Amino acid sequence: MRKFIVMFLLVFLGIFLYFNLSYLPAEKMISNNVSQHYINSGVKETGSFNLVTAILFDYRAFDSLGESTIIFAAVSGIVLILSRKTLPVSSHGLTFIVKRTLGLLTPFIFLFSIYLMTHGHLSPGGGFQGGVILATISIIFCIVYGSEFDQKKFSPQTKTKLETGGALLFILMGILGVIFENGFLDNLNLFNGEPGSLISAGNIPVINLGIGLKVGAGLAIIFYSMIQKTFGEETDH
Amino acid sequence: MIIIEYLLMFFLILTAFMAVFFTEELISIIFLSILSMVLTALYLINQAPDVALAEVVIGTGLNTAIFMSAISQVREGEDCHCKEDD
Amino acid sequence: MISSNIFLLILIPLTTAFLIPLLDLLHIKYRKILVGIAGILEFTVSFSIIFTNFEFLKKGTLFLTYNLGGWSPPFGINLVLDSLGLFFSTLVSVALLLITVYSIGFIGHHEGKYYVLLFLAFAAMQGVILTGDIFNLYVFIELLTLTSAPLVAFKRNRNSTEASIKYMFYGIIGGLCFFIGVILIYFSLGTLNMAEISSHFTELNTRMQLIIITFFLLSMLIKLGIFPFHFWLPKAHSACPSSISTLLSGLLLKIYIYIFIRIFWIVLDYNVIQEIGLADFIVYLSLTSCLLGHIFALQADDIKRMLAFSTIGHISMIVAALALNTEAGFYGGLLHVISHFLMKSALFTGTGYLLQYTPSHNIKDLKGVGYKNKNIFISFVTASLGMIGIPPVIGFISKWYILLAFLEVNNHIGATIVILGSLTAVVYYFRFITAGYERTEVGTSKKERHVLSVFYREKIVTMIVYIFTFMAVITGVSFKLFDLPLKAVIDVITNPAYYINYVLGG
Amino acid sequence: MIYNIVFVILFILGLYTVLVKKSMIKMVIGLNIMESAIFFWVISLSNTGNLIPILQTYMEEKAVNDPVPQALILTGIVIGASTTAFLLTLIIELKKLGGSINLDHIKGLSE
Repeated sequence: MRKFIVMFLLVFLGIFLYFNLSYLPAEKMISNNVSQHYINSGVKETGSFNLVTAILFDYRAFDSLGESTIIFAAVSGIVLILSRKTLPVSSHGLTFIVKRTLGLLTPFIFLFSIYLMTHGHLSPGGGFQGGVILATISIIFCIVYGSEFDQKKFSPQTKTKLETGGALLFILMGILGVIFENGFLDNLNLFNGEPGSLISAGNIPVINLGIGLKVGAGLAIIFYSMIQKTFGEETDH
Repeated sequence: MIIIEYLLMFFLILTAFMAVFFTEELISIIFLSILSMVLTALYLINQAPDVALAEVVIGTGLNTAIFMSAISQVREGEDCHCKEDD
Repeated sequence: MISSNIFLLILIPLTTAFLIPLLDLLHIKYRKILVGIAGILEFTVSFSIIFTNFEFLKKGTLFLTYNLGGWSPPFGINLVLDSLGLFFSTLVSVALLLITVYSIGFIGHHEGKYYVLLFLAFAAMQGVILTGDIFNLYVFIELLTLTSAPLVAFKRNRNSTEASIKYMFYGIIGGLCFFIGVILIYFSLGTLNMAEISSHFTELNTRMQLIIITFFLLSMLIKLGIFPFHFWLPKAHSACPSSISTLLSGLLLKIYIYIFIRIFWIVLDYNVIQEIGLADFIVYLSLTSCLLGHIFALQADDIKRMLAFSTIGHISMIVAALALNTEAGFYGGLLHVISHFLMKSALFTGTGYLLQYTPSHNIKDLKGVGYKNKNIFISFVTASLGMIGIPPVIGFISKWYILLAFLEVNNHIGATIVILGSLTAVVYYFRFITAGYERTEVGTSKKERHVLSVFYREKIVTMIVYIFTFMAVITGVSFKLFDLPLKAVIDVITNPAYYINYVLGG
Repeated sequence: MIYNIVFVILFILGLYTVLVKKSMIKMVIGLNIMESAIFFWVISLSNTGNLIPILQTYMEEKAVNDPVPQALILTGIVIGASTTAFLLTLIIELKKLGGSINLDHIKGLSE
């Protein structure tokens, strides 16, 4: 019965939504708006060919700081909730063939993630995407070799260091912007090469690298905490 | 191109319905990851390579892994079926 | 005034949160020193902003901006601190110091992650208050949800985990509604800057205005816990430790009230809402919610649940007073923001102390606590009298102004509900007060609950309770002190043109 | 417009899942579908038939798509992933604490 009431209400809501959305104006009301400005002078002002990266890490870099803080909050929350006395799950992993193949593949995955992070201003990609791929290395280690191996390779302390280090690098870049330039998170004239070369776009590659490490380590911690098997209540209170 | 886009949108809705109305949760999650793949293709058609890259690594890769690990631990009636070691 | 350092208000808690895990790898003892220093630093920065700009504050022309990344407003993200922002920002700074000190005395386990999440929540609150960009506001709202939900589940028993799941589901759906609103604004106007949205919003067609307002309203109703969407609130606010209840009930809902004011009065035009006819809807919905909150509080046997239901009643009352869109309404509503913050914080911190000496939260187990902990219970009684609306405490004054605001617009239903709420409050607070003073012969069994009480430091905790109660009484006597800042705040709310001119023109 | 239809269908489907389905995992799936619906809708609206917002040479005058919605959606995707991960963690924790993750067995959540 409840199901049908909800369904009826939702159909009503859908019709309301559809008919009102069709009034969405085709043209934006402010004619000389921000996106026009970004397209026309984005490359000149930031030195980044990829306009999405230019927006994410220069014009609206504060959003990216908030976004990486959200991942940090999620990691802290997950570790808080799942931080019982834990032992790593020791699945023995998959077969020899898979292990061997993955051993050959891992450097390339790593290379790809570093490529995505450092070429964020030139091609699609950036810190977030590269970071997630970095995290998948850890995830694949957990699945293929068992999580004990993963823990040996990257201990939780290392991951924590990488995570907070990446975030602090971002904030440091912001503070350097206050000292040397006009404001917090201002683009430094650190690498002011010709736009289009790898060493260009101010500190956008540095921020990308910081965010990549932060996101990668954070998501690896999340996955690692979630697959752990817990043993009883903790004893420290 | 427009036909491919319409087809993909049809698949998008189809996979969403599959993900919702299958009772087995594992299948739902597989359909969710297929939905993510379809969405990636749609983003590419709509000229958004950055978003497509993010969707493919997060939606298809990470989300599926997290959902799988969650499901393996919360299945009704059975404990975490990871092997104990001591 | 352009190159002010208001970004420090966000940066200090944020950097502290990032530093805590690194410091934990060194030694655990440095952590408490760091959080203490950060709390004092934030307080100092906040008050130095007030004192250095006191003349502008007196004239009511306080506007501080900061352009992040050096980009001028429509292109980058800018931080704006006007009188309205300063009012809430000071509230957050005071609360940060007091809640941090209370936590040092109160929380005994998993402190590392606790302080990280607490400081991230404070950074998010300052971010919400300062930001001048609507998408940035969405990011900070999500950050608020994602930092407060783990804190709700902090006790890690079944009840609190369920509460946290419920809180997350409501929070995410509220956030998505907000996101749709932001997207609709971007696609119809082509900007994300609040001042620019504000100057062009009235030119949109009516249907677009209606749907944008609907989505923002839906989001705010969910986040504020107004009647049809209040189900998450009592459970979330009662399942966590008292320091977090103080944060959620005393402070977090006020931040959502700030967003409510900022969105509906400054970013969107409230006259449009009145023309559509949604203003009356908001008033009567929140009045219904107010009445229901007080009635539900009657049947709650759990003391923290009772306080949470009373929060629903008071927050709805504030929203109803604000939605009247008169100066008296703003005055009463904003004064009640302060008074509810002080009294609810006093009640929750005091309750947290009292519950250390009782076996459970239930009213049956509270019998005789008034004799065991005399001073704390007296401050509990004082704060409850304020909640009811008895003269020396500030609760009386703010309720009085709200009542006057309702009578001014001849809204007799509203006035009746405010009085009825107070009368109901008499019943449910006195249930607990009489239970506290009930003589019991078996009350000698000192069965302490060992939930949090390992590093439990009594002196710090009691000091904070006394400070909150003392402030509630002192501000009640000298409430004219708030006359000047409140006038400045009302000036900002009723004249969005100042905001637009200052951000875009100056 | 077809994008609006797809958006409304997916959004309502996700909301239906959250409101009606009893399994919490299904509810999280519903939230994910709602988020995907919004992201798809925004990206489709931002496509005005021009090129991708990555310029190839310096100071180029070229008609490209609006890059702002793409940046916003990129942010949104990351936020959505974090919230999903946290919600699933809570569900695992609830199961481990002996609770049921089926809403039929929890009276508190559907009151």
